[in-house]
Amino acid sequence: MRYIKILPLQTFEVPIEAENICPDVFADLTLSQIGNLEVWEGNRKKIISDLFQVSGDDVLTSTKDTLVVLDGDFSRVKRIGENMTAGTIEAKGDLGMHAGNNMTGGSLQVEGSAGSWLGREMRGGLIVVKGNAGDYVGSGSRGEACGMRGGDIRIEGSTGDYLGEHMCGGSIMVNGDGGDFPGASNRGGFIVIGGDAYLPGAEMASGSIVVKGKARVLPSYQYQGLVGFQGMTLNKYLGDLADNGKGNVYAASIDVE
Amino acid sequence: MIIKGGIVYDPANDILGEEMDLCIENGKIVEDTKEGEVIDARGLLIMPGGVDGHAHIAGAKVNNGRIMRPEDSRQYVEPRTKLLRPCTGYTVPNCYAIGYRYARMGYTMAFEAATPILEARHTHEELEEIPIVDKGALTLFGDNWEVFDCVREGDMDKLAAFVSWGLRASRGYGVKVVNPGGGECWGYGGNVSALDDTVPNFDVTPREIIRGLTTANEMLKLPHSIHLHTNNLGKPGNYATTLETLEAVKDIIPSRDRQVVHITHMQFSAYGGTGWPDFKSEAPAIADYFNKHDHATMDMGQLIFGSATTMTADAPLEYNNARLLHAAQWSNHDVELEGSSGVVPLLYLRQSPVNAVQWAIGLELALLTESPWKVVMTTDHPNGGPFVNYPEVIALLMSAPKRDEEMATLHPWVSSRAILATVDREMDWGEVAVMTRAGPAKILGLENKGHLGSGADADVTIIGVKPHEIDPSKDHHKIKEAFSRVKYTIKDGQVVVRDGEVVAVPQGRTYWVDASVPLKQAERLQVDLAEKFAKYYSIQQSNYMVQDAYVTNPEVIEAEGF
Amino acid sequence: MVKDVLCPFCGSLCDDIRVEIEDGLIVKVRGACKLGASKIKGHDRIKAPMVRKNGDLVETTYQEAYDRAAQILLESKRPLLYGWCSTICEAHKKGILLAEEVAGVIDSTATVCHGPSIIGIEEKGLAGSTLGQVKNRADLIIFWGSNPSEAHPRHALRYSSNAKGRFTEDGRKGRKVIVVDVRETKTSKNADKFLLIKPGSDYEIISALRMMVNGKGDVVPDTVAGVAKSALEEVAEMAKSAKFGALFFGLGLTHSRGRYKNIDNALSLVRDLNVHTKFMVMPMRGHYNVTGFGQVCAWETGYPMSVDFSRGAPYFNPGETAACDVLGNKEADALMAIAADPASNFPWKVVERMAEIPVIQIDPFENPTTLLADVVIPSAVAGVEVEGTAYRMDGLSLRMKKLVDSTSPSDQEIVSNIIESVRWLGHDN
Amino acid sequence: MISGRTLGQGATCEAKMTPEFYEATSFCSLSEGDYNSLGLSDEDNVLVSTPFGDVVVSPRIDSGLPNGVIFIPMGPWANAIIGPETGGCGTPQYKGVGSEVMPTKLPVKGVRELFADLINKRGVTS
Repeated sequence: MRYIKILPLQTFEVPIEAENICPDVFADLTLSQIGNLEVWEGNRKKIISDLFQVSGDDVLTSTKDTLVVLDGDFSRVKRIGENMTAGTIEAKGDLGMHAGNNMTGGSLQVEGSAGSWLGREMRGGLIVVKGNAGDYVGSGSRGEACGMRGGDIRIEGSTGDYLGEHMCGGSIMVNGDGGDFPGASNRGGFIVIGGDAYLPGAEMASGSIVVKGKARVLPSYQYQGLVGFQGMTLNKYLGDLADNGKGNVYAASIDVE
Repeated sequence: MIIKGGIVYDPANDILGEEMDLCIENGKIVEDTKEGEVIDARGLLIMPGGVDGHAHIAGAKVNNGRIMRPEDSRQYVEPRTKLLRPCTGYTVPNCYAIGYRYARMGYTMAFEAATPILEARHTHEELEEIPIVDKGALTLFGDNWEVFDCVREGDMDKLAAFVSWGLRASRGYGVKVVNPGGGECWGYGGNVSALDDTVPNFDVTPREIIRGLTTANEMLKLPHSIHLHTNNLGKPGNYATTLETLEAVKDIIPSRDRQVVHITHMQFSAYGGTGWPDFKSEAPAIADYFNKHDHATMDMGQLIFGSATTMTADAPLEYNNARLLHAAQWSNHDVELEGSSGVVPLLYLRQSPVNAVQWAIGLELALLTESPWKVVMTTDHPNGGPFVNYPEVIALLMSAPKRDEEMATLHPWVSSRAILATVDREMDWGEVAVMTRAGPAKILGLENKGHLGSGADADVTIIGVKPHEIDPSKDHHKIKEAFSRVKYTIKDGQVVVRDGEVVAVPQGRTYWVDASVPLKQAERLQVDLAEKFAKYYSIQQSNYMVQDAYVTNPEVIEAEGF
Repeated sequence: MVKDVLCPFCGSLCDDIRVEIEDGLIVKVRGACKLGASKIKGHDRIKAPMVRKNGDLVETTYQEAYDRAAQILLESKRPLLYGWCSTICEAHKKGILLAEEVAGVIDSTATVCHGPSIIGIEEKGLAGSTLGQVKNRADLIIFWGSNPSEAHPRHALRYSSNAKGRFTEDGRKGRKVIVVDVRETKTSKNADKFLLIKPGSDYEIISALRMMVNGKGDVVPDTVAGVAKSALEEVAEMAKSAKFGALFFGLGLTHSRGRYKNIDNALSLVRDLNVHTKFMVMPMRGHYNVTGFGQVCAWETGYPMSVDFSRGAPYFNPGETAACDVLGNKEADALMAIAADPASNFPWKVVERMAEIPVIQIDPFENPTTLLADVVIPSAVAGVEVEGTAYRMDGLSLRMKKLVDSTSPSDQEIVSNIIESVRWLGHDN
Repeated sequence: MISGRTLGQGATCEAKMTPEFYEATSFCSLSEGDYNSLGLSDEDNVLVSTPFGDVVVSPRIDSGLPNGVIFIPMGPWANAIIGPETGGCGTPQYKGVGSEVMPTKLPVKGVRELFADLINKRGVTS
């Protein structure tokens, strides 16, 4: 496994776009070549070494044997691991928006929290976040028919709103709360929320959403009875019938005000 | 400027592949010149600048398409350069992309196909922002209350006066008629389904509207004929309506040396069958009619596989599209007193049986109609597909092997429900030049476009193929490539594209038609209009007309028939 | 007296105002509502350009103000060019060019107003019409989370509940009006049916109505967010049985929990209703030309708002690139506010960012944004002192008139001059 | 708490430094029931608190409001207690913000006072 460490040289104010921080891009390059890759600081085109210190092994290897360690605060660095197909990224702290977007393989591990649009349009691979994540985890870009189509996202904390919007496949597990409208307009996929959620599965065509805490359920969902899930008893609902949906929402308790 | 040694195809002047020099002075083609740049075009294919007679490139529904489709705007993105503004979009490109992409394909003029008078100001705001090419807009008349009233009363004088006024109010170039009567019915969610259906509350029929507007069009001697989107468009079996429509105007004498009716995007109106299960091509029947009659022309409306954004003033059609295809998005926009429109994004699939047949129909229409002067090449951008695919269509028309290659990837209906596989005609350069240049210019009545005779606008395309050395049938991919990014586009004598790149960004002209009418008729009309504004419109009449500020570079064509 | 004047206040864009002018001054405004008359008559103006020196705003020349503005924008790595609702499309075009030249983010007030409506349209499309179609045909009007009596005072009479047209000769008598809101308003007092709902429950109410319209009302529970099922059934039945229905929605939907999802669902409701009858839907746009910015931005860039040019090509992502995002996330390092007053209209934490970064203000009037600005450039009042294009809430474009002269330059002149300065200084560097 | 447009706010929104704008936007409407149960009188103001801030405004009765819902006209006083979060869609939630209302004798700040801290900050940084 080739080890490459990226360390910010400063605290960023203007956000950085760094889609080149990705095992696929790094695998074929020496450390100094990596340092010469393009990144953007707001509207200024820069190179990685302007903003980051690059260190580690200087031997080329395959993508899948590439480990990129992000040491420090990357909370304002966007698009890390974009289009990633293999290999590993380990972030010791937070990550900015759009991490792991269009990812098809490999592993993205985040010790801190991740920004919005984590795993946007993801098709494969694994994302694990120890902290929280922002809005639109595993969703699509505006107007896109499908968000996440495959792969796994695991969030140990809570997420913002619109978790898994337009999701067509794959799975998302959230230990904490799932925010407003998780699984909206879903056409497949599997979402498990450990905590609470507000109006899961709005306009869902198909797919399953499990809420282990309390959920507010739409009036366009039809109650199907109690079912067992991982040792819990859950209320099962079918919907979203307003859109002829055939998805299921499962919730441990129902928020009826 | 002198363009030396090119192989010139100028079918309007009966020049078909002659090696000759072209001279340009002050933006016009001239017999001889000693001035300016010399372009070495030895052996290269030369044609007049392309003329797109029908595309949806500006106005309310085009912009609605952009607003609805951020995912489309993420396609084909080109960042800003020192010379060029940034470009976005495939089916609904931004204004700059429209101008640059036409120019790169050697096109120098394009017509926006459907503008309600009430919203023409918006159309012109966008046309002004489209760089390089000359432009014009066709004005919608087929669902207008004043038209209905004149037609019902049989008052052709007043109708002609209204058409003239409507063209002036909208700074429009010609009379567009879309599913006549259907837009009004759609005001309450209905439609018309036959030429003799009555439009509720107005007591007129589609047949009467079409005949009335055709008559008025010829009274005014407008450069273009009426430009008709037929009733029942998009429905299986509609070819019968199309043929009936063609028959309905056969007896009206054109006032100029051109057709009396142009049926647009015929592909959508040449359907057989009684429903989708027995859907089939009736292009042979349509082409046969065109081969036997000379009063009509058409454009293809060729389907292109992939993403499209359908947009039309035929709002009930769009509603049906959305319902039938369970489209995620449907937009509708009714225009008070003047009709309606709709927008639905679609995906045309090679393995869809209906789409495969639709694709074949467009090509059959072109290949089975003997005279290329009767068929303009279009994709009804972005309904059949985006205009950037014209080079693909050219290659399909010129190469039977390419068509065979394509058909092999399509749903088998392409062979069982259409006869394209049995058609071996391959268009030559002259025929392509007619279908993309000389033909549309003649059909639209553009005297200085579509040809390279002395006095013509110096709009010239130099294409990077050598017609004497290439076999288009075999090397169709080279044809497509060469037409996608031409060697040179010259607009009004200025090089705007060189080696496929835009190198200059002049502002094109906007063509509109000012048709004279006797004062008495104009005054009679004003009485009607004053009432309609006082009672029905939501704006004042004085705020209605498109002001000069929106047409900063006009080319006014005068028509003095009436 | 100038007739048929367009009113530069709200999205209704009334075009029948009469203005009396004497000696180059507006002396009387006839036919406008309180809001429009107040706007056309005018208010105290910023008298001269100002720049901040040693903490205080001091008067300066226009050229110095342009140069200072250009310098701020050029030095910025992520400038935000925000506002645009109270000016004409001619200024929008220049603004987009400036945003390209300085590789900034351009956004309009739509993002604190009907931005969620636009995102909803991106999900579903919009079944709309011009307002005259409603006037001539609609026999049912629904105002949802919208209070036109206060925000669009002449809407009812000119276009909607009280308008008379070809098939609606009886005006208000021939129509039913439904109001859905979280409180009683002047608008709801005039309704045939008032549906009082709890704040934030719009989405659920709409879903229940959709179920009823789609023939699945039996699944809906007896109460939905505290509203009796029978009351919803009544509304659903009224909507289905209309010949032409019109749903006008306001900030009650876009500003509440659910935001664009509320709109998405409302658009779906209207689509469902079109199976049974004819129905249209329209956002009640606030400022007179916030619609126009969306139109211009869409044809120039492909997107209607929140466009980021930092990498040369347009990028659009409200939630990341909207004004409140780039300020609230402390991404923006300079702000140009034009024809809008963000200091008054943004949440406090967002306004705090304005105090940390250079701010350029272009506006006719002093307001809280002025208090925080480093460069203040007074402008002429578009639609009163400058002619140009505006788009009504239904997307209809109209030409605003110039009524009187101004001593201040127009917004488009100011932005053009800043572009010139940007090119000059940028070239210099 | 919901914020929104009013005629008075609209008519004065281009004259924000005037007393008229202050009059039109620095108040909070409550239902009669809420007004009485808080024991408010003409001399009182109310302190409205949300997770995002506090603001003092003058109370008014609006018989159209249900109990438990308060209304503040669109403007700087309302925005002082609105959160910056845009929920991923660019638009803050200006309506339906959970809030607490308490009677207070504190005065309602004027526009300049409301922005005083920020103006001072601006003065220092420039």
